[in-house]
Amino acid sequence: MSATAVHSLWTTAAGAADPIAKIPAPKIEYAQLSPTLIILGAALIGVLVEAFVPRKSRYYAQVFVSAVALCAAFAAVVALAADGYGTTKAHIAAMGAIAVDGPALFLQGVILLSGLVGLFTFAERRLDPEAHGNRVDSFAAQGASVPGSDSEKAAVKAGFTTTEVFPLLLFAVAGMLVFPSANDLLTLFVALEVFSLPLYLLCALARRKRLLSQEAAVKYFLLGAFASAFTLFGIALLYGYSGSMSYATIAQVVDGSITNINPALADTMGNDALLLIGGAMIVMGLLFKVGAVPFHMWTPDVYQGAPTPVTGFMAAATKVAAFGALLRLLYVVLPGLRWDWRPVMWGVAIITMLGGAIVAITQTDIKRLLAYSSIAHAGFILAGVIATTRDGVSSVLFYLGAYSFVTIGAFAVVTLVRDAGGEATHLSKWAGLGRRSPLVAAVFAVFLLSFAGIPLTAGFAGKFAVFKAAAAGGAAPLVVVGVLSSAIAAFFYIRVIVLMFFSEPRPDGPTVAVPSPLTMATIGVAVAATLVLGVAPQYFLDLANQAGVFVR
Amino acid sequence: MNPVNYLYLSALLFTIGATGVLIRRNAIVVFMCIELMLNACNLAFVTFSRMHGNLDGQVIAFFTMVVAAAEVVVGLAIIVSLFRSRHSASVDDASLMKL
Amino acid sequence: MSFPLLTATAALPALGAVATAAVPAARRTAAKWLALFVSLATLALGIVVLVRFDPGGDRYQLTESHAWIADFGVRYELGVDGIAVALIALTALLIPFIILAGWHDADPLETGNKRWRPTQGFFALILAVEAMVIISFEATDVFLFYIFFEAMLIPMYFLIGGFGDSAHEHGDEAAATQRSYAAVKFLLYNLVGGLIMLAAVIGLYVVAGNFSLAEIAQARANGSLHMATNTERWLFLGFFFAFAVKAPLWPLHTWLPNAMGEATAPVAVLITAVVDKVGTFAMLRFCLQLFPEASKWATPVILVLALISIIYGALLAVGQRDIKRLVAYASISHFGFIVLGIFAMTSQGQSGATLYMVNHGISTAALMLVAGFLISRRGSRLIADYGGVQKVAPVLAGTFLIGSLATLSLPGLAPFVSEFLVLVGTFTRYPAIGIIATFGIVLAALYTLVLYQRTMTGPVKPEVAAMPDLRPRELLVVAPLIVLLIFLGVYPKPVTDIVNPAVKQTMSDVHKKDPKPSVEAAK
Amino acid sequence: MENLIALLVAAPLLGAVVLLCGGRRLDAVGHWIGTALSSASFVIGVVLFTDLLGKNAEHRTLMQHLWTWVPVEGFQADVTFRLDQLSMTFVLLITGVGSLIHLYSVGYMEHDERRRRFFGYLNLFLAAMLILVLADNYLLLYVGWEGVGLASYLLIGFWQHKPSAATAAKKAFLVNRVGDMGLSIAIMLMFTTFGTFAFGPVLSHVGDASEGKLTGIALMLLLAACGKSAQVPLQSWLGDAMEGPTPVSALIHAATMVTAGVYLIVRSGAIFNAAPDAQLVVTVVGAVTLLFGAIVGCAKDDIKKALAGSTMSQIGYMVLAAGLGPIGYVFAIMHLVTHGFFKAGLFLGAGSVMHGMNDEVDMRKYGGLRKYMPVTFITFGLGYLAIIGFPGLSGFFSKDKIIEAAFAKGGTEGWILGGAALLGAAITAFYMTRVMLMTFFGEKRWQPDENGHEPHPHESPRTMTIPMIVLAFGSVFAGGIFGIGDRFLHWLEPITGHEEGNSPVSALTVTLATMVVLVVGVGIAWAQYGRRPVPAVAPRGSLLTRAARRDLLQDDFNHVVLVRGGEHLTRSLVYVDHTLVDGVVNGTAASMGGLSGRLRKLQNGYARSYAVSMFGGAAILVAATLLMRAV
Repeated sequence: MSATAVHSLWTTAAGAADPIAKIPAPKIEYAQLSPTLIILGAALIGVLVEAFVPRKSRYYAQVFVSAVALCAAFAAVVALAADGYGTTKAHIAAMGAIAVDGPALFLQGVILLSGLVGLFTFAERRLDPEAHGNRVDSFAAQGASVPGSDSEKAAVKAGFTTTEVFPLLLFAVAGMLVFPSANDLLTLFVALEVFSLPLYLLCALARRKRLLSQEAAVKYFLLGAFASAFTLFGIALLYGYSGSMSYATIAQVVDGSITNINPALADTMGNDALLLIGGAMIVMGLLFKVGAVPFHMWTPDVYQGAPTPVTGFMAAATKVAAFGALLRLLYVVLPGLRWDWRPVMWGVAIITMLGGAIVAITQTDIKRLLAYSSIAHAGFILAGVIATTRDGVSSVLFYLGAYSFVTIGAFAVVTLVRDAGGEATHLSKWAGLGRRSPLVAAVFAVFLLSFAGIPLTAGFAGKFAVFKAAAAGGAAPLVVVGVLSSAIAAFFYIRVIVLMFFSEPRPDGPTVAVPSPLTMATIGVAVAATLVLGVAPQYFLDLANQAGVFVR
Repeated sequence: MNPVNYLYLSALLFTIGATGVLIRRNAIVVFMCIELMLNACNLAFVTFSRMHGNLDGQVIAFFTMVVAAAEVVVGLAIIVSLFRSRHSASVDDASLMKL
Repeated sequence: MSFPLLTATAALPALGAVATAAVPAARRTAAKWLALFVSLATLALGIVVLVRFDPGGDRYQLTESHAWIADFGVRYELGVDGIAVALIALTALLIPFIILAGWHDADPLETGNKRWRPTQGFFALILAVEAMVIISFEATDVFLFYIFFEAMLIPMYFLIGGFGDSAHEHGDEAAATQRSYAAVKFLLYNLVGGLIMLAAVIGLYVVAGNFSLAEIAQARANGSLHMATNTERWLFLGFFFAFAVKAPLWPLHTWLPNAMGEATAPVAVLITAVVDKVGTFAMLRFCLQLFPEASKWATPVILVLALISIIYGALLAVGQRDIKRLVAYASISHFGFIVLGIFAMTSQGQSGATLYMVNHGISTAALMLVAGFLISRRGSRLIADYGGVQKVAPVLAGTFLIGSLATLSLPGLAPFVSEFLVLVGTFTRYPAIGIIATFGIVLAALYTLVLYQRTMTGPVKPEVAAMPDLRPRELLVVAPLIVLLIFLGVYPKPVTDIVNPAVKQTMSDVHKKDPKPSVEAAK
Repeated sequence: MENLIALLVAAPLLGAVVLLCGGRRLDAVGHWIGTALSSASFVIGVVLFTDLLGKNAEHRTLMQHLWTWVPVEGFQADVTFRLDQLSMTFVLLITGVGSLIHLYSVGYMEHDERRRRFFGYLNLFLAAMLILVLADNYLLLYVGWEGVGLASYLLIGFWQHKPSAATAAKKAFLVNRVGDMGLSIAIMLMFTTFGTFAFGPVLSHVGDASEGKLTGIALMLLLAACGKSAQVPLQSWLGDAMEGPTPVSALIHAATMVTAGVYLIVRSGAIFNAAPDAQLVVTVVGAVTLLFGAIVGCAKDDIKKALAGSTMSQIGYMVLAAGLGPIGYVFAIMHLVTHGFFKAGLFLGAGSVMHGMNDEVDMRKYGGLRKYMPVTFITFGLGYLAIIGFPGLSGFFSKDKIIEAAFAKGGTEGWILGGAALLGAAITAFYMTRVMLMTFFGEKRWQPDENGHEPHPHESPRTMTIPMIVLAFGSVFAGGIFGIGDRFLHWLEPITGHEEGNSPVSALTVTLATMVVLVVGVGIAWAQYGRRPVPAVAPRGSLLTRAARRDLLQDDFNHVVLVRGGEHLTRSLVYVDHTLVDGVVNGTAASMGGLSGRLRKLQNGYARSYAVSMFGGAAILVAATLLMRAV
């Protein structure tokens, strides 16, 4: 058979009267892709800035460029949404590569906002004491210099700062913008790498505790590459199954609306094994990114080792992007496969909720604690994903929005609590913080309560939305498990509060640095979001509702 | 000959790569194993494209190579800096953060 | 639209809390006065509610309804029936006394730290709790109720954990750990209860599609909303569990002794006299109205649990060495009576239970606050550390005795009426349970009188020899409560008149009629 | 007229409030306020009494509705007072004797700095007692019932600094509570049976109710009566109650409160009449108690405790009579009233003796006191003659009637009960003579106490002797006034009803028999305590004596079974609560922690093991997905 197959291939090629005519010029709707394009452009400008702007003024130039770009991109997103691309005009752009629809725009908006507030924490330069009269941020003076070496000292003395982090941030954001809106598997994969690689680098660039930082980077990189290899193989298998990359086509093949199967290809085309294995592997890659058990193990280490601003940004934005992609994959590509992947996802969601909550109980490092809590939250969100209803989508969107703000805010607070060795992340050092600086402690308590899902906070609204969707989607047991695990989770959030308010301050306890308006803004926004989304979430729920439909 | 065999080969390569990642200590080697997995994917892509008789698969192969190259850039940078500060490229040595 | 009275009643203390918290560190006395003033203003509003409420009128009055979270089917719906009115009045009434009693409980020793403002925090938190309790009495939207039912845990938690008896000695680590253990226990217990209720609330939404108490109850009544038997039972259990933790009902009670033992007396009163009432209130309003069939299905078990609470709580009270823990266990016993009255499903039982909530609030407040004054003088909670106080501080002892007598529900004092109503109400339907419950009376006499004898009578212990008698402020706290106890004891009609119609409604919700006497002798 | 009834209660209540809230500034006049208000109440009582006498028998019931107390769906409790012949009798007894004892206390408590409070409590007691006897429904009666309990608690424990007093007070209240439990259950039963618990409807509808229910109600009422009137098995508190000041013993634990049980039974006569089994139990309780009390009375050397035993026994007579039904009701009440006089008189006498003897209560340390305190001697003596039923004096009329009625019950029961009553009469004669002899006759036996000053007995002040004299008159003539011409019978009959039993033996025989046993009792006592000198320290005595000294081991029983057992129970429960109920919760938390500790070991820091978990996860994911399709 192979001979015929080969022949047929040649004939198709030969039969082409005019090969050029077979390749139509791609049609790109630049306007609709503007958010991504803006960010990418800005990133490139950032690179140029690194090349040409004198060192002293790079920082300001970079911050300016990035801030403007992010705002502009956000404006673009809003404009598109206002123009109805989220609802009525939703369609596939860029030759089927990118979907411009509600979920995409909503998540892009969230990502851009968290990118913006993340940028603020990146740009913070008041927390660390001045080194040789130079304000320093939380990134290594020179990534290349060996920790503790003379070259590093020299770099610090010279007042070097790694202003490359800003372009890196922008590249990551750009990748994240594409990720949830990718409408074919290739775009998905490229976007995945585009936002992963900068994050790997950012992880390695901590100013203090550089060994940890580098270790985190290595672990994140190796495991991330490992995971993306799986994803890629999954993509290959799906391609093999459907002979196409585009979500739409694959979906059609899955639900059998395309049946023109060349008998010659019977053993690949429409072979469910390929479909199932491929789907599973892609999903696994995404679950890795959202940090679901058992693909979560990188999370605590990376969250702990990475520079805290990066951790905050990563924890918020990565989850958003990855869940966006997961939603689109499950709702657009594999809806026909619902009955296969739902039970599996059930399992994942349950162990993720319980695992994250239980392991967090005995954590002693605040960053690791938040890492595990983020795992548990991934589980809650998965419960919403499983609903496979429009409600499910919108509830997940809402949850992601709420969660990202709270997370960034929490990590921003973590950057403030410092002692001689930089950030004092060990819990024992947080004892009695509430008596030292009630305001900071109170703010952090608000975030913790929101994580714990106490009413009148964003966390509660989100949790309620997700569980509601899940229950309505017939996943009542999941809700019960979720409720129980959030009870467990409550325990360690409370533990931190007890520590901050009811324990005696330690004499060698940390001090709370007074940040610049940047970080203040970040925290302020986060608190505001937490409370507003908790008390009057209706507007945002409506937004998420309108955004709840995927374009096919 | 039957192109499906190439699929088997790619699967085999992929598994070898994965196993390598699991058992090898040296970060560089681990990373090369990952590259091996990516190449296995490439093989699969090409094979499928051949079987489906469309070019997508082959195009993707190129993308993959580019991505792999990018990964090399980033990965080596990180690994090298790790090596320089620890004088060892063993992934097992880099285990300060645990529990 | 008319003036939103109910909102105002809840909003006033909330704003007051914010304002109090904002008072600068130096002006802590100002904070106290502000808090007291706000609480009195709230009391005034509460009285207005009491007056504006027409017992003969509709079931829910002074209603307010605004859209809130349409997406969750949640509306901001307030309304009060007789039971709610009574409890709102009780809350608004008790808070000023609590504040007055806790006047010095939160004075910091280290005044150096300008950021640390425990006093402001203490009174702000109390007001916050008041606001949340009041609104959860007013809420006729299940979700709205749930939100505040849960949220009130947080300020309570800080009150318990932050201001123990030994709030003054910052050095005392042991006490601090004890306290935070109690606080965490309180929070986790109630949080677990609340979260399980959350699951049930979500379930209710899935079944009913909205949260409006009136709508759901009506839909259930006219059959337009049908619940599968099992669904109803599961939902009922979800709700009841939370309320049983809050109430607290055996065997979910163990958080109460810790919490009341460690918290300052005023906070302890806040817990048992105000916050816990939300639990029993919610049983009446939500369990019975939303799930009448399931309630009847669960009645036998619940009655047995209540019975156990009564006897068990009383026996443990006898066994306590710590005054406040003793009162806590006494309260557990009393909550047993309340639950008994609610689920006996007779008019007498439910009127009695409601009356009991009010009376228990007042009597426990009287007893616990005096106990607090006593403890603050000697600095110990152990019964054994006292003796012969009656000789040195007769007024204190006298008020303490009256509090004790109220606790053992002596006729002529308020609790007697309610307790007897509960007993009669239970007896008419379940004679055996009624009779066993009566043993609670004897045990109550035992633990209260033993407490009084050990602390107040006998030869004067040297440590208490110099103990001052009640100060004017303290007398100002206790005297009105005692007057109220006596007044409601001889003339409870004002309360019963408000409560009865609501009870009638509830009885009709669960389709229950009082058993008829075998001989029709009543005129 | 009926509007005066509330004043009966209001006057002493006002007194209580004023005296207890008045503070030290009233210390000077407090006792006079108290006495005045109780006397006022007495005067009102007399006015009402004359008014009742003016009406003819069937119109002698006055009602006063004050307010609706507990209005609840299907449950109506009013604050309504009912004044009829029965309650009138009690009102006069209570306020009359009460006022006298107020007067007496003015002198007796002279040296106590808390005298004002004492009078406050006394007034409180009067108010409560009056509510008890005036109530028109059982719930209101319950209020008075526990009110007197409270007053008795406060007064027994009046000298709180004495642990024994405090304990006795607590004991009294607790034992009474057990009785009160009976009363409340009885009320509940009434409510379920009749739908109400007001005297009128309940007692008039007794006929329609099943006998079983009525028996239940009756027995519960009896339980209540046992508690309040110190009848077996709830009698143990009365002896200890003597810890209270003597006037209290006289008023509360002799004349009025302890007889409330009898009132309850007689008031509920209709119910008991319809429940013969219950009646039998009542008579048995009465008979047993009258012997029990009498025996205990014989062994006590503490004069007050001896009198307490006698009180117990005399109330036993009343309960016995009340148990006999219409045959005995009237005589029960009559004996109650006469007993009120002479027993109060005796206690006041005892008080006066103690007053003169530095509060010495041990009769073995008295002796020959007649020379030192003649008035006390004479009044006490008259009381003594009255109680042993010396012909012509009060006790003679009332007790004799009861014994007759007991025989009149007929059948073997009649013989047994009558016999018991006779035997009781004999023992009464014995122990009262013993008291008399040990106290007033023989040689003086008192020594200087440890710190050397010897008591020098003296007659008590006027305020104390006057009441004693008045009561002595009562104990001499009351019986005659009531008994001769059956005046009392005709007065009460409309309420209690009356029927002549058919006695197997004639009234005369009974009287003679009574005389005989009386003489025997007195004789034995004289032989033992009159002829030879009384040892100053108690001899070991026979087994029975020793048992009797310990209240026939009743307390020991209570102690072992109830107190010890209770302590063990509570202790074990505390343990259970801590380890089991709480342990489960803490255990769950702990196990969670443990689990967490074990799980986090998986996070071992090695990137490769993370990769393993991912690989395994992927494998499981794939396998599971395929499996889902397979099944």
